[in-house]
Amino acid sequence: MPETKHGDKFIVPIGPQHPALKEPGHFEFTVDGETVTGASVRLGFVHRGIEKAAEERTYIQDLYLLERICGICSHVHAMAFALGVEKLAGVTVPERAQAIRVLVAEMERIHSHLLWLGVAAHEAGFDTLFMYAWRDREKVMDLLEQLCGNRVNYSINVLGGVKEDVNDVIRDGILSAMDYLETRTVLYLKLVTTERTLIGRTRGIGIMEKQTAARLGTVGPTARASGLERDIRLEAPYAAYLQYPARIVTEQTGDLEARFIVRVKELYESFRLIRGILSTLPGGELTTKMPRRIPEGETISRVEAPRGELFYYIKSNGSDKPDRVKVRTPSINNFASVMATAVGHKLADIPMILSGIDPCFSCNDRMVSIRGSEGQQAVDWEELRLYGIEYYR
Amino acid sequence: MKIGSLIGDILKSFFKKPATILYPVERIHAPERYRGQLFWEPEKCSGCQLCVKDCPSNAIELIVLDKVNKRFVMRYDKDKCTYCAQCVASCRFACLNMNSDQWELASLRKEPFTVYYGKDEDVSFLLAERAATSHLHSTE
Amino acid sequence: MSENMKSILSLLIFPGGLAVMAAGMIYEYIDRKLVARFQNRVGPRWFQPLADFIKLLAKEEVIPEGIHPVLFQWLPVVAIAGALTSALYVPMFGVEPAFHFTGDLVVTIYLLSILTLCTGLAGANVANRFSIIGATRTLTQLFSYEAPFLLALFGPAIAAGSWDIAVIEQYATSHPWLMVFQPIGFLVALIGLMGKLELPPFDAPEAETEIVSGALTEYSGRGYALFRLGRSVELVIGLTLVAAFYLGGVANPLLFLAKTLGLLLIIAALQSLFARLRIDQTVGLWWRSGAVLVLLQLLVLIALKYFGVAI
Amino acid sequence: MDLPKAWEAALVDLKTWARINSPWAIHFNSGSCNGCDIEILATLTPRYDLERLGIKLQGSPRHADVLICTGPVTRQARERLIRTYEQMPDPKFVVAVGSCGITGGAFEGCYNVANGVDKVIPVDVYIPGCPPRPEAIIFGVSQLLQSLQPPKKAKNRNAIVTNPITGSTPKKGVGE
Repeated sequence: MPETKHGDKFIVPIGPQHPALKEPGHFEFTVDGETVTGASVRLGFVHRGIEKAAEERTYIQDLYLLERICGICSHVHAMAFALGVEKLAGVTVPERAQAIRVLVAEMERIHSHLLWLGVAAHEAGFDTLFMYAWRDREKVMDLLEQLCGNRVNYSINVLGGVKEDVNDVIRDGILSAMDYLETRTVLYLKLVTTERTLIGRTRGIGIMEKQTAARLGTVGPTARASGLERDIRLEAPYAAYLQYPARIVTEQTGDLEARFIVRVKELYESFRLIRGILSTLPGGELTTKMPRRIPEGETISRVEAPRGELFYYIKSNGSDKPDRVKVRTPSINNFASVMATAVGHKLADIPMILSGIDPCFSCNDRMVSIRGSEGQQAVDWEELRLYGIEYYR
Repeated sequence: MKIGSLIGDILKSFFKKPATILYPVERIHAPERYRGQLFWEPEKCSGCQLCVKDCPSNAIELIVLDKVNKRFVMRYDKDKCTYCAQCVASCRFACLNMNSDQWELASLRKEPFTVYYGKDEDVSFLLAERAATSHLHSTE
Repeated sequence: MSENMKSILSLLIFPGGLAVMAAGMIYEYIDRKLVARFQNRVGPRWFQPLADFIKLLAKEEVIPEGIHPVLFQWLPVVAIAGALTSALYVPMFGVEPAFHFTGDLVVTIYLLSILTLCTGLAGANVANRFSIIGATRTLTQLFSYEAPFLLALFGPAIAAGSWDIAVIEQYATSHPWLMVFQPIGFLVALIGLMGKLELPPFDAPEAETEIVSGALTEYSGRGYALFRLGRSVELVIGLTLVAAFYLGGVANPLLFLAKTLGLLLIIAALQSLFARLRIDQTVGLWWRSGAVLVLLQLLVLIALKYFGVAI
Repeated sequence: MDLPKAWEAALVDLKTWARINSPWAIHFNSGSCNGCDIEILATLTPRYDLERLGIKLQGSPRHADVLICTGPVTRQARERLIRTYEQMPDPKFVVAVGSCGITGGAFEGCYNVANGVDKVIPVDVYIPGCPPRPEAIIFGVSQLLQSLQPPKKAKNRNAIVTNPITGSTPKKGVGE
């Protein structure tokens, strides 16, 4: 480990390879004894240049490339892109396909929240809860695998619809798994609200007031735990959320405990939505005809990822490749809150605060802003490649 | 506030059978829809190249030996494939499918990842041709 | 057989040395297996600690820059030597301790602390900042649990009126179980043992998600193997001590097995029940509740003894 | 065979046995979508429980034998990957998980990636899939462990993995 002395400060580097982070990110915490007095972050270890690569590929290829921005919320990325492209093309996607998209999105939310519960418990040194949460998560993973054909990057979306249908066997499987998970969720809610050792690590830690949360532009469960009512599923219903409206879950305290509670309670909401969708699944086709060349135009598409608002901007120039795709992921919005709340806490709380926003580094690392050689903003592929080589070598 | 709320659960787990599947000891099957290795049937292929065009990671290549007689060979890279099944969705003649049982693909070397599909004589013809050209290149 | 020969044998083979190391590995396996079962997993195979140990011995030992190499290499040896020596004064496996003298309880407890001290020193020796924080936490935790643990073991000593482990054990065997009369002492001793071994929830000094592996982050190969083995050995010795004092003694190997494994079951369950305590919470817990309660119990004991009430 | 040689051979066998039965892993994400990462993490959880094969996820590279690496290796992560690899004590092994960790997969040709772990550090086992199922990861790791087995024992290769409950060896070959 290299000595990174800044004056007399004792700096604890966390990352890019660190057991608390399953993904690379670099943090430097200045500590005084066990208390953190300063925090800085360096992201970008996972920057792969996806947005630029999307401009070089066709819309169909982009669907799968963009799905791989994040492996945890892969479906919402593909869905947001597909919804945007379909809007540009003026195509109406069959109702059944939209309902299946929402179904998968909600199942993904369950898997993501359970995953987070496990990881957060692991950060708190509560390995048994980690094991139990992940054991129960496997139920959803099995169903997603059965329904979509893969456990993580489901690839169930195609432009103009979905690939796979829900049959009776899968429907019954999902319904019985939801019943099982609901009984487990009761236990988890009880655990995060009553278990003394866990509350000792969560209550009053990383408090973010409502105003701060609004000022820092947080989204998703992080914002909702601070009392902000932000949910794209309600504000701008997309896909089938108009037919199956979601209910918002908020907490007022804004500390880690509230974030635990919001996420666990959102599981109930997902169970309810999934049951609703399965009981009144509209019939009809799965896909509709989709042109390969998308008419000229630009659009935005917003969806609610498990971590918050996901924003896509797509610009088309009439060819079969997009002119520009811009993605803004929820984690980048929430990151400012970590740096704002970390100072003053104990070093042991830092991994907890960090995981409290459910950070997704592979989602974060997607911004690049470079001035070109003649002062222009736009940089072409080759230039960017050379810049990258020069910068890092 | 309580302490040790999980006590009931851990005791139940202790007496219950573990949730573990004994995978390498007992082989298990993936669900029917699982997307494993890609397979190609040369008989139905028309050589439209749509699958190649739509592949997000250049994992497949349709090598045309003789367009009129429909002699094609497909090169498939298991290590490049993203297992998204877009090629299967794009194919109008259903000559592609992803086998749900071929997912144990790990290997110590990279060479076995590249496979050639097609009629036996076409594949051997292509490979012989490639070997000859690579020999030419190496002697240059 | 000459007296010297006997000493060497008992030091190297039985009940010290090899036997204790083997027991340490077996107990480590049982502990891991139990925790795994509590977490609804299968858990490791029976030879796992042995395989881990041999593998670590066979691995390259990286000696980082900017350290005292002699200290780096010899601290693990001192640590395990301390742990093994303490086994000689404890009725391991239900047989008579190899040596005993008046006051060996105090010596044993300090021998048991050598491992923790060495871990702290080893962490402070390395220029890695995770190691340094780990070392600080290790030593902080040492000061927090050591006094209550010591006081908890003094309870039976006062009851028996001796500082000799063998005598206390005989007293415990011939009297009803002391955990009934000194429940606080029993609890504090058991939980203090968990603190000593840095088992969850007292694993802040080596909290993986915060400071990688704490003081031992830079150790690889032999050093790490010895530290790990030392901890397993301490697990057995600690369990034996608690069983001998509070569970009515370990008069024969069968009783020894039953009692220590019973304690291990409780420890494994406690490990999987709680979230990790922050280091400040650990210190607070020990000094605010542990130490005070044990002191109170000791005072009551001394008072009863003074007034001649039979305990 | 004279005695010292026999001893030596036995010692080597013992080392190999220990190495095969106690591979501690460290995980490095060099820019993947973290799909593989959660699948690797999932192999430790009750459903798959790699501890039954002796595999533990370690935090410090100093304690690890196997570097499980995911992702196409971005330029930023490259240095860190090399450093992590160098921090590991010998003998060490590298497992590249996921299609993008082998060739770059979907990210092949992106301006910021090195297209595969083996462009940076030597790789022992490749596990394709996007992401591979946890079972496929276990299969890949068992391939690695099999390759460590000395050749003379190659005939009972499948016996590496014994059933932790019944103690029996598999009836059917691994991956057949």
